[in-house]
Amino acid sequence: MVKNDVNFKLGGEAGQGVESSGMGFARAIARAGLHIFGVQDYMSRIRGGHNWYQVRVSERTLYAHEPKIQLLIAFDERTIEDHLHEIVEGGAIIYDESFKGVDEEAIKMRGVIPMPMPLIKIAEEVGGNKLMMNTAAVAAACGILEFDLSYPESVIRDNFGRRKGSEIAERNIRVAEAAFEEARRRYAHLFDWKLEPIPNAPKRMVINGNQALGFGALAAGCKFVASYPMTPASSLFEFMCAQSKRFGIITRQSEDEMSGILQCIGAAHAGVRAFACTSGGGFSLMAESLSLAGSTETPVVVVLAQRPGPATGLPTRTGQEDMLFALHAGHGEFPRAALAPGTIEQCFYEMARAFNIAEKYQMPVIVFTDNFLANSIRSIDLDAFDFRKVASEIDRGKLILPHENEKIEQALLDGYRRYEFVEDGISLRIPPGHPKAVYSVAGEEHLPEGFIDWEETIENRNRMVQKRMRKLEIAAQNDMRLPESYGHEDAEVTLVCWGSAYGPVREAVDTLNHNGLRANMLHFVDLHPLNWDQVADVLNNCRSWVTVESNFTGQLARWIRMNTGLKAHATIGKYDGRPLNPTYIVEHLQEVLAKV
Amino acid sequence: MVKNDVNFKLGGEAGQGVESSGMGFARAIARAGLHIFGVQDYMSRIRGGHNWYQVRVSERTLYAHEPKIQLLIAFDERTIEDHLHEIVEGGAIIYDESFKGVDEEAIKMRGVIPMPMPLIKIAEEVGGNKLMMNTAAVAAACGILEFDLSYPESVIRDNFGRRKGSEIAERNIRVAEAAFEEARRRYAHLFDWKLEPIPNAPKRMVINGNQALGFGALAAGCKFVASYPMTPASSLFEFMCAQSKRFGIITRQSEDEMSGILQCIGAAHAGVRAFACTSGGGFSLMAESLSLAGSTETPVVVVLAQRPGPATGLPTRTGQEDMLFALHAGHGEFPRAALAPGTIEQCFYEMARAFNIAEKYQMPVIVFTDNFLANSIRSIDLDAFDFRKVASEIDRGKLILPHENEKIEQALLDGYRRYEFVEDGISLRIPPGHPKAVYSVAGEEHLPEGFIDWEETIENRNRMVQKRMRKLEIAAQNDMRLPESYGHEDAEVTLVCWGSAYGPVREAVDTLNHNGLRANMLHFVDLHPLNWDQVADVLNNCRSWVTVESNFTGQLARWIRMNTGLKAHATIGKYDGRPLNPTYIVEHLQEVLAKV
Amino acid sequence: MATATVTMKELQSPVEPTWCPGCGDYGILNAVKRAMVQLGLRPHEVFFVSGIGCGSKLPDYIRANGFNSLHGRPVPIAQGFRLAHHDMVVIVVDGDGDNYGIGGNHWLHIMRRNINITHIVQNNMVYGLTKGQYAPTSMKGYVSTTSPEGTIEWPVNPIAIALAAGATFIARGFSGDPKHLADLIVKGIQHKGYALIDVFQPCVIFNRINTYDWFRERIYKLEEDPNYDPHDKAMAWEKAHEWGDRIPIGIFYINEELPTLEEQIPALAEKPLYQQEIPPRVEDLEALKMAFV
Amino acid sequence: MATATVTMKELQSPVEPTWCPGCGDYGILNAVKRAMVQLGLRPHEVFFVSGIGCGSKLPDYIRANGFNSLHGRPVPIAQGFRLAHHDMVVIVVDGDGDNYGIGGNHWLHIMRRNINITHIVQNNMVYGLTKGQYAPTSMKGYVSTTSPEGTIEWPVNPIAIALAAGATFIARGFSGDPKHLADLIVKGIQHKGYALIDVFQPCVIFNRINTYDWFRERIYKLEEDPNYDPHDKAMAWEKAHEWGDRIPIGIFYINEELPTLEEQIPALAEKPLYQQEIPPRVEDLEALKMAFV
Ligand SMILES: Cc1ncc(C[n+]2csc(CCOP(=O)(O)OP(=O)(O)O)c2C)c(N)n1
Ligand SMILES: Cc1ncc(C[n+]2csc(CCOP(=O)(O)OP(=O)(O)O)c2C)c(N)n1
Ligand code: SF4
Ligand code: SF4
Ligand SMILES: [Mg+2]
Ligand SMILES: [Mg+2]
Repeated sequence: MVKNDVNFKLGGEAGQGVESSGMGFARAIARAGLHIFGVQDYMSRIRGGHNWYQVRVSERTLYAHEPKIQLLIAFDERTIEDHLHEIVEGGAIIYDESFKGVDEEAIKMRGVIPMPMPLIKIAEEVGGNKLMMNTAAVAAACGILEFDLSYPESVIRDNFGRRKGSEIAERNIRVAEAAFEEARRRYAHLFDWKLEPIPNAPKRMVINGNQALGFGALAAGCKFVASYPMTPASSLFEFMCAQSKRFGIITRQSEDEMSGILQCIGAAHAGVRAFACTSGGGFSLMAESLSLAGSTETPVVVVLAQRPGPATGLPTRTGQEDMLFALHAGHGEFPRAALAPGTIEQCFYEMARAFNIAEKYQMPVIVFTDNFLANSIRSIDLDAFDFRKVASEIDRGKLILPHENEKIEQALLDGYRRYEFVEDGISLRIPPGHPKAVYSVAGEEHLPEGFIDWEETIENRNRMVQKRMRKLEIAAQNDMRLPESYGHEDAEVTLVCWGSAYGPVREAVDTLNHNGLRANMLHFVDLHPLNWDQVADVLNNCRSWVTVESNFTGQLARWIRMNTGLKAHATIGKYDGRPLNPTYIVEHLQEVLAKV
Repeated sequence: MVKNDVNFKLGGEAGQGVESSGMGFARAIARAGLHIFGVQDYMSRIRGGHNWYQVRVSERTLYAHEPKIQLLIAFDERTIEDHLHEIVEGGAIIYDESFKGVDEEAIKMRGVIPMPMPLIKIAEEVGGNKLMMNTAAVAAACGILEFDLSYPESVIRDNFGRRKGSEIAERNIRVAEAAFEEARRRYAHLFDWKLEPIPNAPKRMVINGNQALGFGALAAGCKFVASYPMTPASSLFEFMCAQSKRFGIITRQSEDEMSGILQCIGAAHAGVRAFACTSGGGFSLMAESLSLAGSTETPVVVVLAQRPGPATGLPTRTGQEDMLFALHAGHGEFPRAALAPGTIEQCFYEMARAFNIAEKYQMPVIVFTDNFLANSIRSIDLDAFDFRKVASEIDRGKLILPHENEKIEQALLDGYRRYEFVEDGISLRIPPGHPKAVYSVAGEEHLPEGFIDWEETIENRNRMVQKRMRKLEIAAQNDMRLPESYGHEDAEVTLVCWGSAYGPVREAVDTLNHNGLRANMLHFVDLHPLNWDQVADVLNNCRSWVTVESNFTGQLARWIRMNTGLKAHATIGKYDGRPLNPTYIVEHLQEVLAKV
Repeated sequence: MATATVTMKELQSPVEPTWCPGCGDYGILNAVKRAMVQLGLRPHEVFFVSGIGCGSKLPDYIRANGFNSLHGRPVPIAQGFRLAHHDMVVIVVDGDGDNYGIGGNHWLHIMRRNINITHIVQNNMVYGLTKGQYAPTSMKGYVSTTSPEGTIEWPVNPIAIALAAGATFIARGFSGDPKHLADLIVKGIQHKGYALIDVFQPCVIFNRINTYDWFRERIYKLEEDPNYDPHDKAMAWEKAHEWGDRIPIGIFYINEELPTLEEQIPALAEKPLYQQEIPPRVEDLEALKMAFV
Repeated sequence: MATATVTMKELQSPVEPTWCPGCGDYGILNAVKRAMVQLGLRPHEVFFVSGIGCGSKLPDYIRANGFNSLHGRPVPIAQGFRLAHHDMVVIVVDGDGDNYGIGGNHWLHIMRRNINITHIVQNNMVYGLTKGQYAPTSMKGYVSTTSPEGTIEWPVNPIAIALAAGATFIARGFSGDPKHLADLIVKGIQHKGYALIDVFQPCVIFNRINTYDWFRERIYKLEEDPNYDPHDKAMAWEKAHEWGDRIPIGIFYINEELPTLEEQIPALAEKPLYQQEIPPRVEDLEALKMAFV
């Protein structure tokens, strides 16, 4: 018997509740004190097609999913066809016994146990509604896993209790109980994997990357969000919309992405922390405005939730294809920072930090995420999001708000110049509104006063460019962080990655070390600006380093080379829209190492 | 006496005709068989302020302007103040004798000869119009240069004869004659520099970079242009508009830059050669559509006429700040090519070549220019634009137009698949319209047939990405050109540059060699894709190489490093909006070499 | 325009629609096909350009030329294509998000150009493909994931804006009545100039307000009113604002008197641009060169 | 709104306008200042947002807060700013190219939001700063460098579109009559909601057709017609189309009955957003966390 270590997948058509069932199940398991990692896969359609949701369970913290599963829960026949090959020997498939095309022999030939169940029948007879089939399926899974049904039941109550009245909740629970009993009776003895609650485990959230970004923004005091819906950024925007009333935040659905970032620039100019979120296509439309934020030194945060391109590409899938674009986006030269959190925890802290960097250096900050990180869920200890810490670290830089009269009186001896030339390039920022700080700013090259430099002098231009760009040096020195290591201290091979690759690479490193190859990971959260000499030192100390990223051209490898001249010993890419996973990385590492 | 080697500058307010006078004068000198190089400098305003126009004259081909001048023609007093320090000893200033604030003593102290003239008086009395003062000024310059007035007269006749009737032309000519005589009488004997026609010199055009790009587009069979005005691209668009009737070209002023490139994508999809032109801000807005062109493999050409940013920056000035942005612009990964012509001749040929590359590889092509190259004029031999050559080189790649029935019948055995997987990644292209080639294309990841891949399979995705990206390899192998050298074969120092830096760097190389430092230039026209191993070989063979570009961050240096790992020994940048010039380069080279 | 005999079957695409069962987009697809049959338009004679959204997948679901472009950007592509190939029937199909939201500026400007394009907007008053955010046409107070307290913006009135912007053919259809809709599309294609056909298209998944029933209870046909004259702009303006218990569909406005954009471009007089020889004659280029001497 | 005593002199910027002598933008600047004086608005109480163009340099030429932004993009910046600081008077000043050309979509959508912003469009019917290309408002047939044979597009009708898009205050002024224009601006600022003031602004350099004289010969004031009721949308629609020998200026339309966007946002009830404390209370965040357990 294998306890508390299982990987299962739910599959079905869009609209069958694959995702909600999977997430509910995952949450139930987390409530039992176990760790989960959940990942979704869905098509760009609202009904039909094929979606799946995969949940991995363990007693330790999980960072990634794995291709091999022990249990498949099939809401339709196609799910069996598509995923049978992923099931390990001794694994099982739960499906409705009315499915006609299921080839039980073929399943058995692979050493997998078919577990037909009267799911629809139970749903209809006990629940009075065929749609409760997915509740039945999840409960049946609990049955064979011998997992205490009270956890799923509590989730059902929370989900339905609030929304549709407890009557539906109770009917679902009756369905669950019936299916649970039936499945346990029929199949539990055949199935090797079991789930058992951890007594006195701490409470944990089950949360995805976008929600964590949202928490970070809330905790950092963001008060304004304007965005245009775009997968996989929409759910972050929707999170903020859902919290807007409670937290007194203005959320505006804009007419397009330009308007989204421009409204944020307006709000930020007024002294409010603001962000816009979008995916690559919408980010393309923001390039011009990003340049404006750079020129006017407006602290605005943009979350770039990547998905595979070009153009509309694979809109519901994942990729890390926009790094080099975003790092150079916008015409002309101006400072910006770019952060790429890799875990849920980092999403929370880095999002908050993005506002600090933006305001300290008065420049736009890009926060990268992608569909994988945005939508994958993990169980996280409650204290992993430390709101007090974030609050205590809020740093608005050289900002005085217009109603802070005393501060202004103290600061202004001489009249106010928005873009005063100062050593570190960062001028005092007083948003409009105070009689002593009346000024006009311009996206044209401007004077320290903010006016367009109508004389267009060489000297002013040179100093303004230098002033703006100097902020990058200061930020690199004072605020930006080097990539972090994980794994063996004396590694033979270092896997270098950024953003969402963290989880799969971290687990790959564990596997490699476990298999006897001394490996570690070097993970970039901060991409720009950086102290590249120090990065080069780190890389030069690696015996051999291989980049791992979800793209074709090896963008991190290129970025590192541009800044250090160093070339990765090999690169591993994945550009099929599916997330990286540890097994893929380990396999491809063997391949590329064989070639080096 | 110095014959046929002079550098002069006209200066005055916007609206005083500084540019038109300067260009007219330059053209007159070119008609006398001399070579000219003319460069403008103007502010972002329509009247007032201070503009200047500088013309350099020589018997040999010129590639740049120089900061030192021999003759200043001042349309206002400010011109004298601003530019006195640029005049060499023995040089002169022509200005109206009514100017009150001119400090003749100060001028003389610098060894410069003040040459007040009754320009306004002559304009009023002889021409009947004060505005003819600029004609008088140019003619006065001819007087002291002892330059045959018949050349300027012929230009005046051509300019006014067509537009405003010959009466005005004749009055201008009378003004010119009077001023000429007076200036010659008063000052010719004091002034050392003279201009003398070259007998039997070939006829030459006087043309700027944007006009040359326009000629290239015309010669290559471009039939559709859609753009939104933006300095310094507008004059290219306006050139095409002016030729639209004569050459049967459709030119559309679009509602914004997105519409510009998208209309071109539509036209290109129909099988027509099309381009859009813009500057950095407008290019930013095109990023998303560029990605669409990449995805749908639509051959569209975009001219990116750079100016200093960020945001509106210095909109009437020059810079090379958008290279890395443009090379990465657009979300997702897709193939594109980028060319950066450096001379008027290259503008012509590379623009034509851009269409060939776009159609051969069915991908977007970016042609870089900038305000300096766009607006600088040179005298060019007529046969330097070889239309027959361009015509013979037109290569539309694997294109069959829908009315080419026979070709289609021959090509299509099997039904048509727009994105057929083929070895070189380049599929047969039949624009819509033929009954045998009915298909739909998509910016979503698509099947070879063109349909959205509704199954979103891994295999199709991987093959499509590979197909698209393979085109870059093939292009790099077959069509893209390595940077070209100029100068000493066994150089101690190599100046590495791109685009418009060609002229100033070339002349700097001449100067350096003349001064005894063995130098040469390596000039990139093709920036992407390239055979970087070969580029690395070239650079590795350089003793020491220094990049020279009009930006702050050293974009070419960064691009080279990203692709080869090689680091420039030093970088020379200029980011004040003013064009590079040979003297600046030579001076800064000494500085940086001292540091290396 | 061609007058071949075309059958519904010939217009069948090998691709199965991915729309939800019951989606209003099926009715639009059906109407578009009917219109092609009625007009005898063969697959290769028509070019569909769409944006991104549920309905924008339509070009894949009909046998004809198509271009699934970007969200909000089909209009300029269609314009460029049409000018390059003006004997093709060009039809834009896009969503209310595409055209009244992100792509509003292209729409505003194409209308005053009177280019001969037929424009079918799938107006489900919601963002379908991105899972239910409110659209520019969503009614005030509409609750969605991005308007949890209900929208506080007044909806776009496509008919009124089209009138103000100079569209020369303005109609509204209902995907629940594909026959009537097909008729509007036929007239739109026949119209010389820009034709807007805004289509009420129930989204059965996300829009629980503006359902088939909601529309059926309210809509009536303008052509049933004998006094209604679609040539009368003032009347059209009035009808454009009718919203509530009664909502008109049909042709709001026609103006047949204005020339199209294409007709005003001399380069197109002889033959379509794509058929014209390139490059130009060397003599013409040489002559131009002389202007620079 | 404040009612301090403000003088023209206090509004004097240290920056000299770079406009051409005689440019209509001077009249607009003058009118804006007069309006501020009339309303007793002090420099720090007003925020001007402009685009890019000749007229868009105005914020530099008046002592007040300003933001010269991007061509066509002042509107969303103004919206974001206004929502963050809604006790500031926010005025957008931009060109016809900015607002009716490239920025048309922002305009279309801000109108239906009825945000309390005053929007002055410098309508010189040409692109000034880029040296004379035709504008969206250029009259049909207008010859320019990009329309050497004359434009073949019908001009945008800002008044009609504003009406159709839901603007609640729509006026047109003439920069040659700064007193009248100032009055319109005063009313626009006083109006609770979005106020469009389209201003005929002669460009003495590039627009040789629509000159001061051209306008003077044609314009008349709506307020001089005792029968004209700016609350009547149908009348406004009719007047919006009057163009030719007689062209109306003045207030076309007012609707005082609709709430503003700001009024509908609960977060703004107490004090402006920028004054609100950050971060939120830890207890609230902790409570939200529990929803994820
Ligand atoms: C630039 C850009 N922004 C956002 C998106 C995401 N997106 C795809 S479809 C869509 C809206 C769909 O609504 P609509 O146009 O009304 O079409 P429907 O799905 O309702 O038919 C959005 C916002 C995108 N693809 N591109
Ligand atoms: C994105 C972008 N496109 C184009 C331009 C170039 N541009 C600057 S001002 C302008 C038009 C000016 O016309 P208008 O808005 O009418 O203002 P005016 O100068 O007439 O006052 C243009 C096209 C730009 N700055 N940014
Ligand atoms: S989500 Fe709505 S619009 Fe989209 S396919 Fe389903 S029913 Fe149709
Ligand atoms: S060009 Fe026209 S709009 Fe611009 S400043 Fe001069 S007169 Fe005014
Ligand atoms: Mg919709
Ligand atoms: Mg204008």
